[in-house]
Amino acid sequence: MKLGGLTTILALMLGTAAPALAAGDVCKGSDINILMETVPDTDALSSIKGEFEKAHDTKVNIEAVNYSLMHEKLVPSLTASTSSYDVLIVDSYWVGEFKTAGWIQDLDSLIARDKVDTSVYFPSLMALNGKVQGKTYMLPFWHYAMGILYRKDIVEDPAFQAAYKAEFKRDWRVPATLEEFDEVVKWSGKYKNMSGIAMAGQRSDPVVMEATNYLFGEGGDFYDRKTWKPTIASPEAVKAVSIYADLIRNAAQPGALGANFDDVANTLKQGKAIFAISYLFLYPTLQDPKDSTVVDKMMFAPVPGKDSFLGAWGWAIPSNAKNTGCSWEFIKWVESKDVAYKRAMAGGQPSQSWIYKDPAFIKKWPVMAQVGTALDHSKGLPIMSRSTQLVETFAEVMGSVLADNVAPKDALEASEGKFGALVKGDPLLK
Amino acid sequence: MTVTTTLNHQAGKRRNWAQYVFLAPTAIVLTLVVAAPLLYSVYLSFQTYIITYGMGDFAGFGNYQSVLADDFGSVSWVTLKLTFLCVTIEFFVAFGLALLLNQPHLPGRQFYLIILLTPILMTPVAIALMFRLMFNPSLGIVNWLIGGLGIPPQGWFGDPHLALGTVVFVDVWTETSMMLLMLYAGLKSMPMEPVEAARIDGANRFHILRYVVWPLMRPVIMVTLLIRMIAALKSYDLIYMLTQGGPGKETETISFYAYRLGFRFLDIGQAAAVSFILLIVVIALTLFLLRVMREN
Amino acid sequence: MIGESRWVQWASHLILGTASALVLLPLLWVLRTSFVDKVVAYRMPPDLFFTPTLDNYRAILLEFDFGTFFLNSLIIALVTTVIALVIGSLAAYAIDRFRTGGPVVPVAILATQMMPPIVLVIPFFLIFKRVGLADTHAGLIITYLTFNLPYVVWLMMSFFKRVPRELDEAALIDGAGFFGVFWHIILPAALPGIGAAGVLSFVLCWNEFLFALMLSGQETKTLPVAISSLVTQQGTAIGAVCASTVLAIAPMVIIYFAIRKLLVAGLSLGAVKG
Amino acid sequence: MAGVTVKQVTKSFGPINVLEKLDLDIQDGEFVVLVGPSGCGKTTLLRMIAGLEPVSDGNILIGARDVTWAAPKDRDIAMVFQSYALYPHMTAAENMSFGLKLNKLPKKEIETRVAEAARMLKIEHLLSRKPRELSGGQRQRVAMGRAIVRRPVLYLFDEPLSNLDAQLRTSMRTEIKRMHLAEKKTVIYVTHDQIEALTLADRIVAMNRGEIQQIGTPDDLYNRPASIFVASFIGSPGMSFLTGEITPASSAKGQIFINTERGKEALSLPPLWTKGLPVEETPVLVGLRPEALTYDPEGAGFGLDIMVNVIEPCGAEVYVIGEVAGREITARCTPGKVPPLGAPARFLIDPDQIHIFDANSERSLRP
Repeated sequence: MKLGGLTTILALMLGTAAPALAAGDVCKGSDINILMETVPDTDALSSIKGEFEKAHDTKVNIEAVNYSLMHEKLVPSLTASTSSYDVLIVDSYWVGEFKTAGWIQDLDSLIARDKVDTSVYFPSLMALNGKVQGKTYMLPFWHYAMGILYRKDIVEDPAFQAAYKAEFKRDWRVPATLEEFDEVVKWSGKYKNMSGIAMAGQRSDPVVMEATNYLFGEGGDFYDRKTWKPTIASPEAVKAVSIYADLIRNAAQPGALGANFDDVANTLKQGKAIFAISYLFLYPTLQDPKDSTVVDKMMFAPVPGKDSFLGAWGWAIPSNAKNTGCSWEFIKWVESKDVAYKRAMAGGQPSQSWIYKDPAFIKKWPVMAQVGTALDHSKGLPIMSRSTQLVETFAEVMGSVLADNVAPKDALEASEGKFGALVKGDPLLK
Repeated sequence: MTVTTTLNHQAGKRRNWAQYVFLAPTAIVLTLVVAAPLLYSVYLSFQTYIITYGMGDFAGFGNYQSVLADDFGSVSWVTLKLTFLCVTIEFFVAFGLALLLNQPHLPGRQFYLIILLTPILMTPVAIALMFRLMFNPSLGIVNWLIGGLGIPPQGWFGDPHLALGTVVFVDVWTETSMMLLMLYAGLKSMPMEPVEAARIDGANRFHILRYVVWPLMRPVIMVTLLIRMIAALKSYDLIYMLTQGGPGKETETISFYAYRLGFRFLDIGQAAAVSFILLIVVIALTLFLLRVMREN
Repeated sequence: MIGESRWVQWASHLILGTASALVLLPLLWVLRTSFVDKVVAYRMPPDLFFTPTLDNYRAILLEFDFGTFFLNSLIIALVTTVIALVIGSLAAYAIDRFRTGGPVVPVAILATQMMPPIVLVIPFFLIFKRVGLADTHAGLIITYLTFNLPYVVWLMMSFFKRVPRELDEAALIDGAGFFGVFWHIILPAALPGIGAAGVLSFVLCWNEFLFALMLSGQETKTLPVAISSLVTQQGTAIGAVCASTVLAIAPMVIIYFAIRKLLVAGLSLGAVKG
Repeated sequence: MAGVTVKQVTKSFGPINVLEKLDLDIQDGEFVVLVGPSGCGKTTLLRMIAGLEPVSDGNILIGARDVTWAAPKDRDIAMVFQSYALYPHMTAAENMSFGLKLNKLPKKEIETRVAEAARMLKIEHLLSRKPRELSGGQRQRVAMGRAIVRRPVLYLFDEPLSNLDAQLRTSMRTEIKRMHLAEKKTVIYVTHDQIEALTLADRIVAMNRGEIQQIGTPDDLYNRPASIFVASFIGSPGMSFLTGEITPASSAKGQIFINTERGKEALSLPPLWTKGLPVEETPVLVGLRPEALTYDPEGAGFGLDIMVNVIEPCGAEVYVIGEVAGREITARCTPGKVPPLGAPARFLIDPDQIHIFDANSERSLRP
């Protein structure tokens, strides 16, 4: 923290001197290195980063890697004396860890100095991936709202709907509870003689991100977020995990237990599954005729049940950044209305709420109209110092249920102690 | 005369001294790059050190107790199974192929050898990706091929019952070639006279294999097996790329467990403890290997 | 062999042929996939006829910075191999000829080679970030010496063992000094062995993953790490993976064919005959 | 010009003394052969003289110079190895000139010397070949050439002919002898082949189990062996030994008893032996070379009845191998005068050609 504080003071000093400097000078001679995930938002940014380079006479290097590598690549850099990265994108569940470890800077003074308007963001995103303990450490970059991706062409087929009515004695509707979702998926897979659902049961991240939707959908959670007592063995959680296990065993594509989102997307793209509970950001790739056989055949609906799981990414400046002024310049630029809008139009997941009201945007990405609802009924993982370990621990539980056939109740109860250990002594939770 | 003797004495000494100069660079480098980090690692294994919180207190055997109580048993069992299956299968395949390739009058054996040795060149990462592509349950060619034989599609890496076996298959594909090379070189350097003598004594192929080749090759075989076993115990790349230890913990090895503790849980103390236990096992095996090598 | 029944040959060809096919077919499949786009790559049953595309190669060469990663791998593998060969063969000579340091030294060196990399990567990770070696070529070169150097020492020891001691003695009597014997006699006599050791050590470094994964960064990423990062959540760039696999193996294959004889000769006994 | 002096040299490997307090004086220009069975320490001694093996104790002098601790290159010696030890990556010419180059001789001089040696050894046409392209005999010549061009004060040969076939061995032997006669340099030559020792040496050093058993001319060793070891090692076919004993009574009469088929028979010794006979009762071995026995069915004098088991014709002579009182014995006959196989035959002994050894100390009783 000492280092972080020092850098902040330094940044403030730089800040007071800033008016004398032209904006372009801050970045002179220093490149901007960013580690990013290989997702459409990264592509969207890559296509317009030239503007910033031109304006500030600098170079923006984007290192795009597989998600599972990101955290492992960031930690060495952040713990080093100077960072290899000048701007960080921080996943929502790394926030607590990065804050506690003192790896990211408090941005409030910079926001105040340059009068950056943070009210343009969805409040839920700001809470999830902006502020920690009242201080702003990040500006939301994009979110990964999740929901049901399903085959519009199949479910809207009259024959399908008739069969559905015969089976369930009601008109077709998108399932509203997980129990209903479970039934419908299993039945429709059998009816169409294909996989009812594409799932990603691989550990750690894929299975956790997916199963957390079921957990939240049933109204369960990992902890009581006031007392931080584990609630992971609650009846809701047991129900959620049971449904998840039922689906992966009885309705998912073969090998779902070893699949990740890549496989989910590919299964959908090859027209081999009807449903999926997955990321909305997959949508642009489902619409890519070079990759996909289901162009214009997919639709999006919110996760059935209570809440869906929401993740998000935010921009942050590492405490050990080489040139804080330039990093901040870049964040300001990338989150400026103009640039945010361009990124959105290129297939990104905007975090600023006004974009979703833009007719041209909705016209280009109609499925985005649903996002508002999704964000309203969603919550993120608890913000705690060891939430990356929370993901690992939950993945272990899911693994023992799915692979070793431990009864959900037993597995969840057995894990309570581990969940308890994770929050012990956490400075963020006091 | 006395003076000459002393001078000459020094000359003799100089030769002795030079050998240390020859050994020194390697000794210094290995001390710096291996011994030093190793000692540091031992030190870390007795500390409470979670990267997020920074260095904590002295932990005593706490880290060891935690990992032994936690997953260490399960990952050891997986490592053991994996090592045993891989090494056994690879040995029999490689030894069989080496024997076939060692028939002096078989046309095309050089051609076979070239092909069979290619996996040595490939990075396990690429191999893993290649097989993930082919074993992909819904999109891979393997399920399509077995579909032609009337077998329903399998989950392979995602199926708790098949995952370990599929990993073993990939490992066999990858590592057999190295074993083949060692055994083939061993067969090539084996004296042919005893084999010829046995042929004249009326031994058939099986007899020759059992009573001549096997005993003559025993030292080479033992060393090859042990080297491969030690390598298999620490295997990491394939697991990382193929399954990340899943499904569940079906394919989680000690190395991967240590990695996960260190770089996912950021618990350096526990990770160091696990890796240190692994090290002890490997050192024990290495010493055994050396004894075998000395005996032969 | 004389008196060998025909079926033994047929059976040999059948088994060896099957094994070769099992090795070769996946490689050919990768080669094929590197020339198709994703829809074709994932289509089952596979198209026998397809329009080959160079898009994957174009993508990895132009957008993916393949050249940089290739160069990183090359620099690191080459430098490590050269260092290991130079100091390793000196040490191997001292150990083989003079038992320098006693029987403990070869044991210690072998034990080093057997060291699981995971044991070392944790301390390296912590030390490197403190001394600024993370994300540098030098850092990776240092770590690669941990497995490379002992490997070379052991290989070279076995090659030197096959150089008859009388050669040293003849040279000593001919007037060569300690270093002269090594330089003029032992090294040239063990040349095939050095070639084999060099290639094997190069391959080892070229394919290394764990150290590179944890200790390299954008600037120093090696090919295996780069390839592994092509697997993304949003879609494995399967064509690109295959194309880069092909390009990563290509130099190895070329080396392999160039020095195949040397390799087998170096590894089988009797390479160095007086 | 240099002789070699080995003074009280001890060599131990760990706790085992291979050689103990060994003394040996070799004159300048002398051809000395160290002979003995493998493991007797002869090669170790040679290697210590060469400087390839450190001396545990004692001193070695070449000429007047103490070279005990001198490096091999500083001893002015050349050595020919059993395995030839040709540098595999160099041509024959390069092999020969390597040492000269290291000693920084002028190029011209090197060429002259190599050419000269090549001519002498008849290997001019092989100079550009690598060792693997040479036959065993040719390699041997190159190895010799490598030694010759150095013009050392001392040549060391370590079983140089043992890897050659019989015919080549004989001709190379002559070659080496000729070289020595021409150069008059000191040569120390190690072999386990007694024929080589007898044909080549000015003096032979017979060694067994790290001890020098006898030093002498070939004639000394053949005709006056100092021990059972030397007696049985030198000569082919080897000496046969019969058991016997000396009693105080026989000693006084100048007789010994030999155990024969008929029991103990007394043999009267020539005056040469009688002076040194022990007076107390002593078990002895009586050594008989094949030529000491003559097949003579009717002859008078001391004789033995030998049960003939094997007959080996060898051209100019025929060897008869038989048995006397359970001990094997070999006798030489001339063709045409050979006893029948499978029956006892009477052989006369020439008392001047017998050797008597103390059965316990194994030393000769020759005064």
